Amino acid sequence: MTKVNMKVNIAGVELKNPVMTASGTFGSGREYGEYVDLNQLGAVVVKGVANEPWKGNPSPRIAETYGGMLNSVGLQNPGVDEFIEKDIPFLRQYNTKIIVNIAGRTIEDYCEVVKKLGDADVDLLELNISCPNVKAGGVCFGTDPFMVEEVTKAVKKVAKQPLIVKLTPNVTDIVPIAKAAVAGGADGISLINTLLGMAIDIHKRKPILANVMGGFSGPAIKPVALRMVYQVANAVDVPIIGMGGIMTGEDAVEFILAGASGVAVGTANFINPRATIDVIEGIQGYMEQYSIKDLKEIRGSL
Amino acid sequence: MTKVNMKVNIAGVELKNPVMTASGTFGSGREYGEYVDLNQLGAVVVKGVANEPWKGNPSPRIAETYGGMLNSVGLQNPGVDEFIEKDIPFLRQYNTKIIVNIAGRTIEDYCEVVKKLGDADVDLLELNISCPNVKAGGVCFGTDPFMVEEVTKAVKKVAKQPLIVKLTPNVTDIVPIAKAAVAGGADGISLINTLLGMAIDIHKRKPILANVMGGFSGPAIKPVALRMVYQVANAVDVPIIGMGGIMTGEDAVEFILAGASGVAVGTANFINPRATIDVIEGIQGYMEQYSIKDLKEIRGSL
Amino acid sequence: MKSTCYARIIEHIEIAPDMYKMVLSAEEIVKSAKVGQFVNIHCKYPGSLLPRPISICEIDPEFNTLTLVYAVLGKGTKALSQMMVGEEVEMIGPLGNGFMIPEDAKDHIVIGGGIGTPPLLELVKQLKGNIEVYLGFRCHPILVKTFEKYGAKVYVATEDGSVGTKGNVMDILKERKHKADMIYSCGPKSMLWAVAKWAAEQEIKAQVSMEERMACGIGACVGCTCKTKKKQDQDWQNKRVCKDGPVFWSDEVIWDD
Amino acid sequence: MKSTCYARIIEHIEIAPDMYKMVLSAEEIVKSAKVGQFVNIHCKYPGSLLPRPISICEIDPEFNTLTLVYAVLGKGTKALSQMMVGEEVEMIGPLGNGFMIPEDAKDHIVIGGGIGTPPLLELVKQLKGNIEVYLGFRCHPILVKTFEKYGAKVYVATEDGSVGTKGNVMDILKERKHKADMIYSCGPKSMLWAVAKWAAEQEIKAQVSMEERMACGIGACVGCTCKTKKKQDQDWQNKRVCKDGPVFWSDEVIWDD
Ligand SMILES: Cc1cc2nc3c(=O)[nH]c(=O)nc-3n(C[C@H](O)[C@H](O)[C@H](O)COP(=O)(O)OP(=O)(O)OC[C@H]3O[C@@H](n4cnc5c(N)ncnc54)[C@H](O)[C@@H]3O)c2cc1C
Ligand SMILES: Cc1cc2nc3c(=O)[nH]c(=O)nc-3n(C[C@H](O)[C@H](O)[C@H](O)COP(=O)(O)OP(=O)(O)OC[C@H]3O[C@@H](n4cnc5c(N)ncnc54)[C@H](O)[C@@H]3O)c2cc1C
Ligand SMILES: Cc1cc2nc3c(=O)[nH]c(=O)nc-3n(C[C@H](O)[C@H](O)[C@H](O)COP(=O)(O)O)c2cc1C
Ligand SMILES: Cc1cc2nc3c(=O)[nH]c(=O)nc-3n(C[C@H](O)[C@H](O)[C@H](O)COP(=O)(O)O)c2cc1C
Ligand code: FES
Ligand code: FES
Repeated sequence: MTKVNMKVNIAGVELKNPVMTASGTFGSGREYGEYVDLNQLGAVVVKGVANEPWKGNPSPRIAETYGGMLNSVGLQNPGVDEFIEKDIPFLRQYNTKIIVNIAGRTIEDYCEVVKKLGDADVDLLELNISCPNVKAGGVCFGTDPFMVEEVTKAVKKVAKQPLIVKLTPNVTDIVPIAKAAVAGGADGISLINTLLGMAIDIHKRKPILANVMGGFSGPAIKPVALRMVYQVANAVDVPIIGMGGIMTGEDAVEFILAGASGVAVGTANFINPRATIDVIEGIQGYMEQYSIKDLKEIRGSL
Repeated sequence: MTKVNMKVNIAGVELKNPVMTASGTFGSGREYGEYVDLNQLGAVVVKGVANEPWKGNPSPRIAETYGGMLNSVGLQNPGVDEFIEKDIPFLRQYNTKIIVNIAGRTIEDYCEVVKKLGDADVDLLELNISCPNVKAGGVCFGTDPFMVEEVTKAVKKVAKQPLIVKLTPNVTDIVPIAKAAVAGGADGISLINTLLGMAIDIHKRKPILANVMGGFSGPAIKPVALRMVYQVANAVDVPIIGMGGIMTGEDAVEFILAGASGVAVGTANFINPRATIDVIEGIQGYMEQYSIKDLKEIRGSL
Repeated sequence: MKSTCYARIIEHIEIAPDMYKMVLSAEEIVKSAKVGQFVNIHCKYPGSLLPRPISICEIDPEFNTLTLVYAVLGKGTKALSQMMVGEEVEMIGPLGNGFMIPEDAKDHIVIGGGIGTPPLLELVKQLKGNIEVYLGFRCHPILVKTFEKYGAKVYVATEDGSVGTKGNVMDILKERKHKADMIYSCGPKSMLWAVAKWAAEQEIKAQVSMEERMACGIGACVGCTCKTKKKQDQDWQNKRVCKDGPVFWSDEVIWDD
Repeated sequence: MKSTCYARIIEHIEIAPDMYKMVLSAEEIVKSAKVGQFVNIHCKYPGSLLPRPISICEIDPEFNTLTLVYAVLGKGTKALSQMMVGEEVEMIGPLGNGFMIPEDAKDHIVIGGGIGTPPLLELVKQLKGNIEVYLGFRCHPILVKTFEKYGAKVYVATEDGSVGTKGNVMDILKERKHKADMIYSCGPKSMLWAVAKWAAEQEIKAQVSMEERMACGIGACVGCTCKTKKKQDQDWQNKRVCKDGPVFWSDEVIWDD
């Protein structure tokens, strides 16, 4: 068997392999830790944390669609203080990197969380800009290049860890958005967050989600994710974390070929609790099959 | 059995039922006519016709994805003259409405096709504005409200039949786009056209489509389609034709509940040549089950 | 380390219209299953993705079998109902907290509504002392004989009056004015709320098994929440039905929502 | 009116590594099937949607059976290979134009490459006169004996030289300098191109069966095009492999693209 090197470098942080968890689908690792050895993961990306605890949206929050799912969790989280106190010590027991996903409703919110994380033992920050900007009438931060650059710049100024900006796919053209994040100082880009979707219960004649619309994820969305990763990889020079519908090692390799340095597994965890490990082993198998010694050889090589 | 009335009125044209074919997935009905009785369809929406014959994109043009597919046909068509000569007489043998989908690269292109159709025996026009505007650097007409209003206005001025404008879902916010079409004079809106997607062959390390990216359709995209139909139905007053991933009568009912007057079946035809008929029968069964006498009772009733 | 279980179907029958009993050979799950827990089970149909939560109806440690009883509601349970004896079902479990059986409780009231009935069967098997079971159904009662076999007194109500008292489970329950040490209940939310109110009046502690649409089933996605009171103050919090539940104290749940 | 056919599998065996023969009971299709046509067959795996085109290898009107021979390449053919005798396969067909057999042709050259070989079997069964079959494979030849059984002289080349001549099918073909009335061929595009060039040199009319990724399979989506010359002028057009083909005249196809 060929010895393959799965190490990747994301914004100066070395991961033992490119596979991480997609924010919000893996909690802070505690629950899935019963099904997978967290030591094997490239990184754990924790669920979005905000400055204060958020209660999230009413139930039902989940709907299944053809090859995908909708969620309207609404970023329920216990707040950054509890996160620092309980989740970081838990995760630090493992030999994996910690990436903290950050939620906010204003630029100040985001900065507050990032400041509190300044002294915390975390490796990377992932800024979730798919949140509505309450000061701009609830328009999503991530849909406007000016807002993207502004929030990135503000957060970057106070960030002690390298900053990844996570993009929403609900835009006409992803390229100017990605460029704006880089212009604002992003050390990396992750994409895609969920598409905006809806499902209807025809018997009750009501939307399935209490919140009417929700975030659409899972294998169904992979073609959109892959297209955007490809477009962004050809437009910016920072490392990219690709996600959206990754279920297998083959799916992950598609993202790497499209230009991603890292990949994240989200919805697949719900279907197969060992999905992350299966993806790692799948990538390794592919590398062995084609005698690829380092993922650099194939990254963005279409 | 309750007697149900499936008739719907789209921009002044009465269809015997709300089910039509999605443009480009049914040719001009000739091929599927061997599998389904075209007399049963609410309308046949023919594949996009342009002013001149278009050769389309290189092969491969088709890729399968999880619950969906990509196509990069590139609007190959024999041009409006051949269409008028061969396809209209063929379709007029059947008791169904004819909706002509119109492709163009410039506003003049679109107008030219519409003028040629002025004396032709067709019931409705469907303007496909997901085409790149070559005079605006190849930006898709349908992604900018100003261009949408401009092209709709110009075409409406020369159109002799009622005009439906078909929207692309690859936009940040569908509502201003739909409003622009209505402001330009659209008598109806149809949506969604395909999402932009990509798939990669990891063994050949090349995009599957020769054209790299392509139009993403099929059941996978239904949550996005349904969300957009719901958003547009709540924002404009013209009738809506909903499509995107409709496979069954239940799917179609979701679109009607979201606010659609008509529904179109696309990719499903490729999977089940009788999909249109199954959808008609499924809607009828639902109406009977819940004693719905007219679809008006439930349209947009969430 | 926990893992996905592939359980072979050894029995599968329709016990009432659109109501099925499935017996599975599932040693791994049987070993650790507790009463009131559930499994998250993959039902395969075109486009299917998420597993479906189904309560454990009976646990047989002697034969390492697990019994599930489920109603056909939508695509998932429809697909499940079409599986054959000998086929394998993919699932994870046991999941959730299960019912709490106090050591010293001797007088139990068990209340089930419709497809909320099955998880109460294993419960009754494990309870000691006096057990009264109140069951409500639309028209076709299920499992009544089995409850009796396990030593419970069973009272049945059906909405159409075809079996037992005509009415709902609260009608037969209220008639009895029975004081007890603990109430255990499972069924539609409206029924559980009525049980909660009645239990409060009677000053009996009550456990309610809640339902919610789920994704992960293990507490990671926060998709399946139930509004609950916070002990310390007037505030409330969203608890996870799959991990913090499905069984909650009736006075902990915020019902009017 | 045409319709989807549910054909029962009556035989299913691996005839070479990752190469399967499937015999189906499919009366409807057998009734109208012509040599060189194909069926569009649903292979079911998670997320699957589009059917896969597979050529008809043999038609048996006596027993109403259809034989397909296919290679496992990806998810679809993998799933197909796991189907069991007795199960039903969903498909539409027969589709496409098929090979044209001229009434007066008496001397035939049949050229197959790899998994392009199967459709040529039914062809050879139906040809009359002198038939020479040239087959090229990477390593494991298939169907050779059956071709011989139907009265053809068979010449085999393998790339690794394990059977027959070491090399490709063009190597054995060129050696023979054989003049004939018609060439029929099916295989990888590169091979068909070489056949086209050789046929032009030899001034023999050649038919080539092309492949392309398909969606509808019946000519409606224009997804499966092949660049062809227009007779009247220097211009070209995209023809549909599923409807206008899969069999084209070798001098009609634009190869260098
Ligand atoms: C902890 C728990 C234990 C359960 N135990 C049992 C059991 O023992 N037997 C049994 O028959 N059912 C049980 N259920 C309900 C069961 O999970 C749903 O009936 C099932 O998921 C429906 O799936 P479907 O694909 O058939 O229906 P879908 O097509 O998904 O939906 C059909 C209908 O079921 C409802 N539904 C969908 N998912 C859920 C859900 N997770 N909870 C409640 N309603 C839902 C929808 O609102 C819809 O009206 C339990 C649910 C939970 C949360
Ligand atoms: C008219 C026609 C007749 C055919 N007859 C046979 C036959 O008799 N036996 C046989 O084994 N195969 C035949 N094929 C090829 C067969 O359709 C493909 O091998 C099959 O679709 C691959 O499906 P998959 O899901 O296993 O692979 P995928 O996962 O879809 O792809 C695996 C590989 O196969 C290639 N591929 C996918 N679809 C096609 C396609 N439609 N045509 C060519 N290559 C494709 C891809 O490029 C990829 O490299 C025929 C194809 C056509 C167009
Ligand atoms: C239940 C759920 C919760 C999520 N929560 C977050 C979140 O807190 N922050 C975030 O940036 N993305 C969140 N996401 C988006 C995922 O991280 C990911 O971008 C998306 O689901 C696409 O990947 P997938 O298809 O593999 O799930 C969430 C997704 C799901 C399904
Ligand atoms: C092969 C193919 C060709 C298409 N061609 C056209 C077209 O010519 N004009 C157009 O407006 N839409 C075209 N579409 C888009 C469909 O009409 C429809 O909007 C889209 O596929 C979503 O519906 P579906 O998921 O049911 O297929 C095409 C779609 C496919 C799959
Ligand atoms: S289903 Fe994921 S937390 Fe309960
Ligand atoms: S596959 Fe649709 S035209 Fe050939």
